[in-house]
Amino acid sequence: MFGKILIANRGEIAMRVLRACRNLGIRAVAIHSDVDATAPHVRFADEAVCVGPADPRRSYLNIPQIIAAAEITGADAVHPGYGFLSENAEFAELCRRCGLNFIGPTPEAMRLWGDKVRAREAAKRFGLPLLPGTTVLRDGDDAATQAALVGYPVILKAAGGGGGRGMRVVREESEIRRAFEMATSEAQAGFKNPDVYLEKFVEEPRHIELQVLGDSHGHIFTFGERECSLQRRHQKIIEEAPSPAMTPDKRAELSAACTRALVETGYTSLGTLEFLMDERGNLYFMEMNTRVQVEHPVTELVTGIDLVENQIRAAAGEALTLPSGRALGLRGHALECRINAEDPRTFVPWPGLITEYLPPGGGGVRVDSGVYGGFRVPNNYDPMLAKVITHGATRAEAIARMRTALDEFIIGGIRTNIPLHQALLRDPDVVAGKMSTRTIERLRF
Amino acid sequence: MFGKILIANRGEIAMRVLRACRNLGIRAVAIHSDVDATAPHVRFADEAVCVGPADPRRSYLNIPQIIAAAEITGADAVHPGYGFLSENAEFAELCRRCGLNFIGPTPEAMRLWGDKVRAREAAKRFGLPLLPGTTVLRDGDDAATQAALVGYPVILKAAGGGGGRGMRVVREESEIRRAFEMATSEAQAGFKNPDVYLEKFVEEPRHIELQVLGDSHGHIFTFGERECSLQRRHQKIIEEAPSPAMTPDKRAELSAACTRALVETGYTSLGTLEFLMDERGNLYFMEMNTRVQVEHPVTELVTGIDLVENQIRAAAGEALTLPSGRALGLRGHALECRINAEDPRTFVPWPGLITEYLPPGGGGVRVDSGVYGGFRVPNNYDPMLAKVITHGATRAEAIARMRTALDEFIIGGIRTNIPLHQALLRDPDVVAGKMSTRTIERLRF
Amino acid sequence: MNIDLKQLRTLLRVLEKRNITEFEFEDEHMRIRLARGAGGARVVAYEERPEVAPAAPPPRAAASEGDGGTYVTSPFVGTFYRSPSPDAPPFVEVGSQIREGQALCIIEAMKLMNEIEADCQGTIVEILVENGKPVEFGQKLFKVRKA
Amino acid sequence: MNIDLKQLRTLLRVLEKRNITEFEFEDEHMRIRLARGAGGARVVAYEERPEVAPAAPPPRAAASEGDGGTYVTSPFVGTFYRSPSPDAPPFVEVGSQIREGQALCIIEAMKLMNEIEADCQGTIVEILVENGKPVEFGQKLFKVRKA
Repeated sequence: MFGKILIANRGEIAMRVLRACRNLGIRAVAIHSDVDATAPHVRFADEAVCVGPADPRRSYLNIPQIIAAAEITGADAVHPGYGFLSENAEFAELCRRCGLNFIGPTPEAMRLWGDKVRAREAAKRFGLPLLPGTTVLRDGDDAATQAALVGYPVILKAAGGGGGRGMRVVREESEIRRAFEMATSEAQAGFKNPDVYLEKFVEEPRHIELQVLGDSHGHIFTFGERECSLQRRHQKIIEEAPSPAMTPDKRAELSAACTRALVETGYTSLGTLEFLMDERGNLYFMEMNTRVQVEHPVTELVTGIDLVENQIRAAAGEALTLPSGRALGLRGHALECRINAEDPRTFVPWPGLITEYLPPGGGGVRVDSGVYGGFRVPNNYDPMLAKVITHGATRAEAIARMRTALDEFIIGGIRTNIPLHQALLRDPDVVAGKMSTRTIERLRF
Repeated sequence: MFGKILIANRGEIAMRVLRACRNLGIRAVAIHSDVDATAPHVRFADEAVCVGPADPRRSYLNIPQIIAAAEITGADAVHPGYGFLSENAEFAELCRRCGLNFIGPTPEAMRLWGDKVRAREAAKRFGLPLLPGTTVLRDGDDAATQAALVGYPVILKAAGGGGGRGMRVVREESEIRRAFEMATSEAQAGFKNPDVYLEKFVEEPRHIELQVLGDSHGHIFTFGERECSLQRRHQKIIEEAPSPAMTPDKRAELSAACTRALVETGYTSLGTLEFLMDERGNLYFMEMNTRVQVEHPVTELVTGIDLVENQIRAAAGEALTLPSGRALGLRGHALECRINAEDPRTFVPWPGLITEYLPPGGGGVRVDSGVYGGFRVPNNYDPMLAKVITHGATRAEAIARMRTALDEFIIGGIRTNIPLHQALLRDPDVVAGKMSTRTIERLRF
Repeated sequence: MNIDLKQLRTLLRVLEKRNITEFEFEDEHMRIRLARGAGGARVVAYEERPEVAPAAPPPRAAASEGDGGTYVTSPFVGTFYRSPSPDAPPFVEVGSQIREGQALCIIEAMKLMNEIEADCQGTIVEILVENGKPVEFGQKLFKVRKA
Repeated sequence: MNIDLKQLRTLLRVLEKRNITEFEFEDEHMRIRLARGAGGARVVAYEERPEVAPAAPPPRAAASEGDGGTYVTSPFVGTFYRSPSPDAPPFVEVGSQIREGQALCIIEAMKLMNEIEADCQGTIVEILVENGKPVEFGQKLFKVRKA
């Protein structure tokens, strides 16, 4: 097992990894930018190193500084969290060259699954269901021909990107060439890669994802699905496990298919396969994230398995023995609300001084937070302050506990999206488990 | 189900009951003394009524004011929490006469189990194991005769009391008459009842207790045991479930015996049967508490059952369907640390202004708290500020998580017993699960 | 369950005059212990004896000073009534002259009507609670200008 | 990956003189956007272009002012060395006169030895880090009296 881990992140995920280190008896090094000198992960770590100024490109993304921080503190492994360098294969490679264990998959696996087109090809080869779609489009004419074959509506997507940039829905042939040009230039501007492909567009999809974990001994474990359909501007807001739209049989089938694909490609860490579910309940593979996910706690609560500790164990070369697939015995239902520093209606970020802070407590309530009262939320980073995760014997109980927890949560001095969550948990469709990725845009409160 | 519950308590247990009300969709009325006007339970309740000044005899124990508060707010039930009026049969009786549902057992059951001598007799009648002992002693000579039969060492106890007052250990015959006189006068002074009895004294006992719940339809459920051996001055400090000293067979046997006794006496609410375990693992019934216990969350975590919500359901006349005894399927291990405002070595209470407050978070950590940053802890009440409860797949994992949580817990401005907890969780005997009620007095840190 | 404030005040005055720093008293109804320091008298312990049927004297409302006036506050949680019965006229109106011991209102609690008496002489300046409304312990009922 | 502070300062002075309130600039290396209001200049966005192999000029230590002195701070995380090699004499001692561009120390990071140059002229007043000790970004290395 590692003796000391450098956590190359900030906020709640740095705290999350820190807790895993503590529980495993591993010392933890925090890195931080100068505006984060008083951040919680700095306060609680065994050691902390300032790696640069507020601009994340010069601190949390500053590879040489981060590797130097690992060197001067004698860390033998690096945990990248999510975001920042977590899906950067060059960073993983450089860690390896510098004798540091990167807690994640191999750089090769990161490259394979990080390229959407290659990932789709791999998924197809290993029998995962795919939306009707194409590889990289040559030009506008090619786009028009292929779209006609797939059938409108279609969606154009950047091969190198994610998060909504470079995406364009096209509903009829007259729009396709112009849309192709625009998607290409957005892809170039956003990801330095003009490649664009297209897929069948589903109007009211659900977002379903499967949590997996591999080790270096050829084991692949699956821990059931999460539903993350409640999104605003392609960012997840509320996640849950299990999905109200899944059945044990469908789950077993999906788990078996994903296990096959990952055994074949030799996956050795934590990962998430994202699927889109259409109105008839068909699942289509979208992409795979090769890192810990923001919403991993809902899976931890219904499985009782600590995903981050096991991710660290796998990276240290341990052979894991965990229940998987049908043997899991999912227990109850879990819900996660992401608490962001932003206006609940306009989503405008709202950094600033937190004047009062009191997280909710009690039974079935977990809070993963990256702030405290008296902390000034910098305007340089993601606006997520904390996650509230509730667990109950049933979905109704998890919802009731979440409502109670949100009502209790005191965050003074800045605006947060708690009112949005409260409105969502009163919405009849959400309460009935009938969500799609378009639910939030229609919500009025 | 009730429409509105008045919570006749303060601190973390008032918050606990409040959360249960929220989750069940019941409105909650807080009562408070004037120094508690800004206490958390007042902030979070739907309504709050000031019932008197700081002195608890004139506020939280002031029966006419509390019943009047229920009347003016239209509450249809009263939850007494623990302490204060929770074991006051007269209060339960008066609630009934005023048309208020008292959330607890019948006054008759409270009287039976509240009198230690009657409770011992009932336990004997229904086959619960008892320490060799006596009924009320007539005089010093009677005490000497009976002690000789039981065998020294023996312990003298007050029939009407608890909490260590009126208790006296006697190791040889020459001390017995004088000890009897002193125990009698302590009992008179402390509980207005001079009755004293004696029992065999166990030098290094463990404290084991069984959680039970009855409803008004004749059902009795048992939810496994808790071990509460880590005590300072007869007050529990750390509790856990299950006990490292129990086995599934012993648990099943104990559960069956207690179920029989409670079915016979017609018990209809939440209760705890406390046992002493001697060095050879024999269990002896000590007393029964007819209310929710401070340490109930450890049972909630390993059973997944919300005890307070079910206590409320039972009081509302619902027929409960819950797993019980062998059918429970206990999951993992849970630990609770009581965080008190007191010097960790001398146990001197340390009320005052909390200047900073940040409870721990993350997976497997539950915090039930009655304070917040900026709250002034009054010197009139129990020094318990909060409880940290951790859950893990194993006892070792629950301990690791508790250590991490305690290291994270920030309470500024006053002294707390967190250092005592940290020392206990490093103690080799505690880590090995070898505790007795005398472990803390021998601890040096 | 009401401490007799008047008696307590008298007691404090006596102790002050005699420069007594500690005082204990106990009878079948109560136990009281007082300590006086630089900051004046301080009640250290006050314990009422439980009584099965307290034959309490009619409660006197405690007067509290604040924002330039004297207030009569509620010694009970209950429902506030301005008159002894629905058809009867109110005990007092704004401008009424009051004397010590005079009934000012009724607080109903547990089906009992508790007459609240004035503990000083003066004039009613303002009535702060509407007839029939619930009141909590310590809530201001009347603003009074002391005579 | 280092913003040229000197260039930025010059830029800000120019904008101030001309009373420019907004400024955008983009080339193959960087993008910068500035807005100036009542409170002076504020960098709104600053985005460096990723480069595969940045041909960075030798780093200049940033000088920061504070408690009456000027400090040379570390632009890197790494290990601080006072001399170019174990047997060589230190670059500077307390009392040394320094000129702009002169090497003051080495910060070793990722097996690379980075010479840190002075960005002003003056005298070394104090050396704040021991030879061979780790330093973090922004840590004070030398106290300097500017000439």
